[in-house]
Amino acid sequence: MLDVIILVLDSTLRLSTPLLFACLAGLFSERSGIVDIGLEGKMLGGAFAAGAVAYWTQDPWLGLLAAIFVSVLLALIHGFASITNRGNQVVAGVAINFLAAGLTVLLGQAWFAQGGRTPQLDMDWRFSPITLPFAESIQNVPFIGPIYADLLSGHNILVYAAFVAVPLTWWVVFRTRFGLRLRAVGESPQAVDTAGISVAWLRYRAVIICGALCGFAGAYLAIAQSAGFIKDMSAGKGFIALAALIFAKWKPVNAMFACLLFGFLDAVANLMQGQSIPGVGEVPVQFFQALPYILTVVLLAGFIGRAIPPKASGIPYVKERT
Amino acid sequence: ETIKPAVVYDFGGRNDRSFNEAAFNGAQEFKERTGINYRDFEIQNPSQREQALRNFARRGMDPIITIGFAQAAALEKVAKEFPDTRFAIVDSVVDLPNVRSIVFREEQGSYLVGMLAAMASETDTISFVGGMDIPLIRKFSCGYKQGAKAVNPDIEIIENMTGTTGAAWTDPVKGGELARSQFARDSDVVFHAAGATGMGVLQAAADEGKLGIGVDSNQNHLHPGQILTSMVKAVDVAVDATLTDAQEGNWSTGVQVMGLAENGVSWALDDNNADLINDEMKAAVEAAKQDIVSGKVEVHDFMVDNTCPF
Amino acid sequence: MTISLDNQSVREASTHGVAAIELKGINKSFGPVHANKDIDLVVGKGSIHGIVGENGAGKSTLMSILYGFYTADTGDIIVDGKTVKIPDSKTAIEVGIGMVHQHFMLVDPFTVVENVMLGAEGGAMLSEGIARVRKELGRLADEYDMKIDLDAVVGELPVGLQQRVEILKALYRGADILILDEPTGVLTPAEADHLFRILRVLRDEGKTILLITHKLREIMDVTDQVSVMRRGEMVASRKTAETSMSELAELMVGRSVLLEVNKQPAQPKDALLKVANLNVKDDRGVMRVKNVSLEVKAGEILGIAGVSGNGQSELLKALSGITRAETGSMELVGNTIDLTKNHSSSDFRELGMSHVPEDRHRMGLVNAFSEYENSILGYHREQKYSNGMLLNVSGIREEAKERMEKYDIRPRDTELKAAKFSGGNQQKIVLAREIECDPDVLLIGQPTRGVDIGAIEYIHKRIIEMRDAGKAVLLVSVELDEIRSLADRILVMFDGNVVGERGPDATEQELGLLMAGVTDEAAE
Amino acid sequence: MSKGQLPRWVDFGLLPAINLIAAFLVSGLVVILIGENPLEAVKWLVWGALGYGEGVGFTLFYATNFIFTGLAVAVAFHAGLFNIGGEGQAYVGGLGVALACLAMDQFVPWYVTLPMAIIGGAAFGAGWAFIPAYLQAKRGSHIVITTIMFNFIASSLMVYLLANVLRPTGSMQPSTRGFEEGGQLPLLRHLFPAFDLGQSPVNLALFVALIACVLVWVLIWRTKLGYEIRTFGANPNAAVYAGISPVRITVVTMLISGALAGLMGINEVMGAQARLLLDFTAGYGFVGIAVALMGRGHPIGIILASILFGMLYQGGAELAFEIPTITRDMIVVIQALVILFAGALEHMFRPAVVAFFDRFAGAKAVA
Ligand SMILES: Nc1ncnc2c1ncn2[C@@H]1O[C@H](COP(=O)(O)OP(=O)(O)OP(=O)(O)O)[C@@H](O)[C@H]1O
Ligand SMILES: Nc1ncnc2c1ncn2[C@@H]1O[C@H](COP(=O)(O)OP(=O)(O)OP(=O)(O)O)[C@@H](O)[C@H]1O
Ligand SMILES: [Mg+2]
Ligand SMILES: [Mg+2]
Repeated sequence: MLDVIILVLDSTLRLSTPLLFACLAGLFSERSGIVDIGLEGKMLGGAFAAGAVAYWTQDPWLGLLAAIFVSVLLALIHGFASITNRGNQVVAGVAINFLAAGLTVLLGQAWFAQGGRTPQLDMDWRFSPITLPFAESIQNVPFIGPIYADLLSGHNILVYAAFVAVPLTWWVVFRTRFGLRLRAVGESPQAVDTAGISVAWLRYRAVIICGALCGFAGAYLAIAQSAGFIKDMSAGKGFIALAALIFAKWKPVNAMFACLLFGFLDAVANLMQGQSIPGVGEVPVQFFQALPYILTVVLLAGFIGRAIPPKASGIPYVKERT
Repeated sequence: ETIKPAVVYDFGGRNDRSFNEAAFNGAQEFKERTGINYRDFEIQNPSQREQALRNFARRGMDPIITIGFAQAAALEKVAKEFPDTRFAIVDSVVDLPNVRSIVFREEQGSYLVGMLAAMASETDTISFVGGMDIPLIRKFSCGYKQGAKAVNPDIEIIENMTGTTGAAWTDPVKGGELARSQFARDSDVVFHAAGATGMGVLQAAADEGKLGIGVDSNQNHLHPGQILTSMVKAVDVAVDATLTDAQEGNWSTGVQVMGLAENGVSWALDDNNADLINDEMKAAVEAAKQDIVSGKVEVHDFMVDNTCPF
Repeated sequence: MTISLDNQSVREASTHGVAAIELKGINKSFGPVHANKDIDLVVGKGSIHGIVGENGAGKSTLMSILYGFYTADTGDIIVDGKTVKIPDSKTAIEVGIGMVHQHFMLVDPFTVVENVMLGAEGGAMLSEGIARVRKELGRLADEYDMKIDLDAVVGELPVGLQQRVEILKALYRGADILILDEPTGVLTPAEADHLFRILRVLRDEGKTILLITHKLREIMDVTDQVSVMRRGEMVASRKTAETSMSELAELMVGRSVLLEVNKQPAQPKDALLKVANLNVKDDRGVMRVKNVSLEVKAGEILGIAGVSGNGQSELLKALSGITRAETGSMELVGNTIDLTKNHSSSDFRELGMSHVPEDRHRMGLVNAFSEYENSILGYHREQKYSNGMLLNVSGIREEAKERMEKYDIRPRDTELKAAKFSGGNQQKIVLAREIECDPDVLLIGQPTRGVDIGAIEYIHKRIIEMRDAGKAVLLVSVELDEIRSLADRILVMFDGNVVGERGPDATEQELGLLMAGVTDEAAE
Repeated sequence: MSKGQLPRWVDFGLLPAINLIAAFLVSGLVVILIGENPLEAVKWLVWGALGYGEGVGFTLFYATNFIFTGLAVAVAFHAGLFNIGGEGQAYVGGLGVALACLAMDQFVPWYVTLPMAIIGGAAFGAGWAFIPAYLQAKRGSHIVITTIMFNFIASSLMVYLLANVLRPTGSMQPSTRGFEEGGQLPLLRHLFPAFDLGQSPVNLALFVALIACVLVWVLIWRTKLGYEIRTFGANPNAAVYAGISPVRITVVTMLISGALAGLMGINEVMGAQARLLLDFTAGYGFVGIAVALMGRGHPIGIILASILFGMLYQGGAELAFEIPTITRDMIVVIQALVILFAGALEHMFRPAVVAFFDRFAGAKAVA
């Protein structure tokens, strides 16, 4: 039984990681008042850059940097549209998603001629699993051993980074000057403005952080979890991350639990698929595939209550209305 | 004779790591060999199927090959409008005098790799990752199971499908995750029929020191020594042959069934996996192949009755 | 009389003391609206300088320019003798200007400390600044008698305290020049008095204060100098000691204004509204109205006085069907209604009740809608506005146009968005709608909050007319003057209870004590 | 005309045109990058979309889809609800249309089937929107999440039904059987042979869509319900003050929104494909978000935005067809740039244009 649990939880960690990066990314953006349905596109753009650069340089770290760079670039487009030009943030997000979907394949095809894929990466051009200290020696200790060695140990560095990013985000948002201003600007940009702080620059910084974190998510997909970029490989994770963010009521620690929950539901669904349930018998696989989404809706209806977004989110900041 | 061939791919597109890509390779091969250029088109939504076929037909392209079962309805319409144009469809049957229908016996090839998987497995547990739960994929999985059970009736076979949206074919992360969850449940050989999602399946197998089985084209080279074999579905050969037939005046219509006998499906053996296949395995598979070709062994086709008894 | 810039007094102000602020030729347009036209203004150092003017005269705009929130199209700002450019609020803060905006610039979910430190954190880590803020706030609170719970969430504080936070924010930043835009609009007389005491202390310490208000009495009480704006222009500047309320009123409006309400004694008839045993909780589950029973007769105005936040808002919401009560029933024009059930406010409207809500922006109007669409809000289901399922748009426009004439709503444009009307005119739109439906019972909350004196005069007249037409009027207001001049009977609410009833001749002191919770029994 | 104001023709004509030109200029750069002639590309794009009858037909055909999904998003938006679930609602709506067609096509002519198909599509689409709407209204579950979830759930449901229940035995394809005559909408090329619409699938559903536009306009701006919807969307407090029930408005609006999305099935399922296909929605539901926002929630705007996107889809296909190096991904990039420049960056050129007009107007006044 323990090994089944560990198996599911292990899978949960891996599945939650990209969601968590993207979710925290969204947190920075939306806390600053910029609604972001472009997480998907930024992630995808980052994944492509990671795949391409990791292949060229044979170095995952440079791949990660490239992912961050590209993702931040997309974030800046989003920012330029919604901060500087006061455009519709949702439309900008939709545009980013389309742009990333199209450009990654277009450039991928032009550079590698593999149908938008990047060439397959060798083991050591990727982020590979890390064995935590003593994992082997305590492997056989009952209970603790498997949990440490099989569940906690043996992930790649980005998985750990994602979970380190949670307290870090919490600290930045709730314990630093930047965080205070970030929270303020999402609630009341006028208050920030009249306090002598530039609303635009603050929001740009939030959007840039959002891009950087999406870069991590993308790099994880392409050069940690997989061995290269594949067209559309973000496969809707940006939207799930967005859902997780709302679920988490825009709070970092909640975000972690929300992402873990989504990852867990997914992992369980993977495990349950094709197994017959006692008393019910064989259940169509589609049911299990839909299960995480159904459970999300049930949880949302039952336990979460109203999620109230930062008050100014989605509204471009204008002082003088004409 | 110079011909003006055209190819219409389905949703997955020219480079889907699956049958569309195989078709592309076939056309490419033909082009390199004969120097005859071809045109192609990747559809983006259902309405473009008809449109693309018609556009090619109008421009006098001939023959026109369409890839994928989903094109059948569109082809049926357009082929009637252009009775003098030669058409071919891969993976479905369109019963018209100017259409060649090419269907593959995926279950036969899958049967063979299923046998190999069962023989290679040390845990007596093997697995399958499909893209979407549609009849075509069931066809693969059913043959695979039958083959495995033929070797070891008690073998455990885990079966997973990736998703229900188009992303099911392009989600290597999910594919890898499904494979890992299968490995954790003791599977040590995994066969995928999931397009680009399968990249993640094979990667996971390589990462975890298990064996993967490729599909459609020979994927053994992707992780040398870690891919047991590939169930090759010779769409490329079929496309090349169809074009060649048209060029050389050997065009024929009707249904072309591409099974083991016709080398339409096969299992791949090359330098990359030579060490994984011992003589005993090789002998067993070759024997089974003969039995299937001769009709001594009947491989169940899921499509016949929509069930898989295994 | 001539209404032009009174150069004499300007020169006087600048020669008598040093000028803390000098504005020269300020112009500002918002699209087609020329909000400030060639404004000149001199504010003496260490003085309290009042600015008055009608709604939309451009007062807030001018102050926002001084504070760097808007930038002027042309013109110079001279602070302490030096010409400065104030492109943003940061610069304004740096040159020592602080501002309490008409609509507070606070972050609702933040605590008092967080709000005060925003923009003046004193280091990249919050922990560094927090202690300093607490200490400094403690000192300021003591010095100016401005106690406040530093860890309270600002959005949950009553407006009076929210304003205190705004003032503390400015003082914490070391403002020498403090701008207050309609600070007393939301305060009770006692709170306002307290504020003025603080302002005097600040002045005596040498700080300069700019005060915008619609209440001329406050101008007379507290300012040293007063400037008058009208339609974007600065029309006069006077020493307070040398002017009078009526002169100021005339300067503002451009005609003479009646500052007293003229009315005959009431002729009350049968009760049209009876409320028994009402208890109401707010959204957070706190009991805000406790055992209130009251009745309003036809032909009388019942005034509810009280410091804001003592249950008046919840009372109005429960009576108008917006929220459900815990206990209580109501008899409305002979119909008994159980207020503990869910009701729709339109049900009550059908029975003859209409309601001018306290907060026109949040409730009474849809800012994004045009004037004519706002003119049927709540009445849109009525027969006369519809053709079957459809709205009778031309009929509605027609009627809206008539009402604009009748109520002198400016500009006369039924297509203009509600947001584009000035506060007084917005209030008239709501009043016109709620009066013209010819109700039997009229609930009115804060009818003249933030409204200029010209409009107040008009609004008061209409309310009296309603009474004289035999309607029952329930008036809730935090303005004691208003209550005393309009109401025929006055109930005072404190902490959800009705703590006393008085006639219209009750003195301000008497009512003030009741409003502070000193009840008749306690006083004995 | 006063300072800072623009004449209507500039606001609604010149500015959008400048935005589009900017989008195409940037697209042109991408075209140059991949070594093709951008003018050539524009030529094929425009010709493909508008240059000949069949192209126009296809453009209108796609526009029909976008009108339905755009209206769906817009109606919800007027009530302040962000319905991201158009894709799922359209998918399930297609099921409703298909069931009506399957049940009736062998027995009655199309015009008898059509009303039932409309009811079926609308009812199923509305049904799929109902649970998110109800949960939002009663439990405060965020409608953005629930509608996203329902998109995924819809695709699971539809794969199951198409692969296991509705698929005729022996067919490889996860789809229903093809409909008979009685389940097929007449194509416009048959109805109006005078117009050369080539072989395009544009069909009677176009008129259903246009009627829907008129009805939506009447609903939103001329009915009491529409007044309540807009009030609730613009100021929920004022809505309660006016006696408008938030629960009722939320549910009713989402039902209408879902029904409109569901009607997309009339065009795709009953009109073009004459069968229910896997993934027939092909992302039209998501594009509907951009269409609705770019059309500013107004039916006229939505029609124009739909035609623009229809042109991009059809012209793009033609472009990809004619210039093989320009793949469908290039088309996606062009779409992205159009959404970016014409949608998100719509205000970018405004200040410059305003300045130009101010100076121009000023100069004239002096002269
Ligand atoms: N942000 C803005 N955008 C556009 N126009 C504005 C804006 N703020 C003010 N205006 C215009 O400028 C004029 C002056 O407004 P302002 O707020 O200065 O008036 P005010 O004197 O403060 O009025 P009140 O007494 O109602 O507060 C108004 O008539 C209004 O039309
Ligand atoms: N968005 C806007 N566009 C145009 N004019 C505006 C806008 N917002 C406010 N105004 C104008 O600014 C002036 C002042 O408005 P302000 O926001 O100070 O509220 P107000 O009218 O004083 O009402 P109150 O103080 O009761 O809230 C008004 O004349 C109003 O017409
Ligand atoms: Mg003001
Ligand atoms: Mg005001």
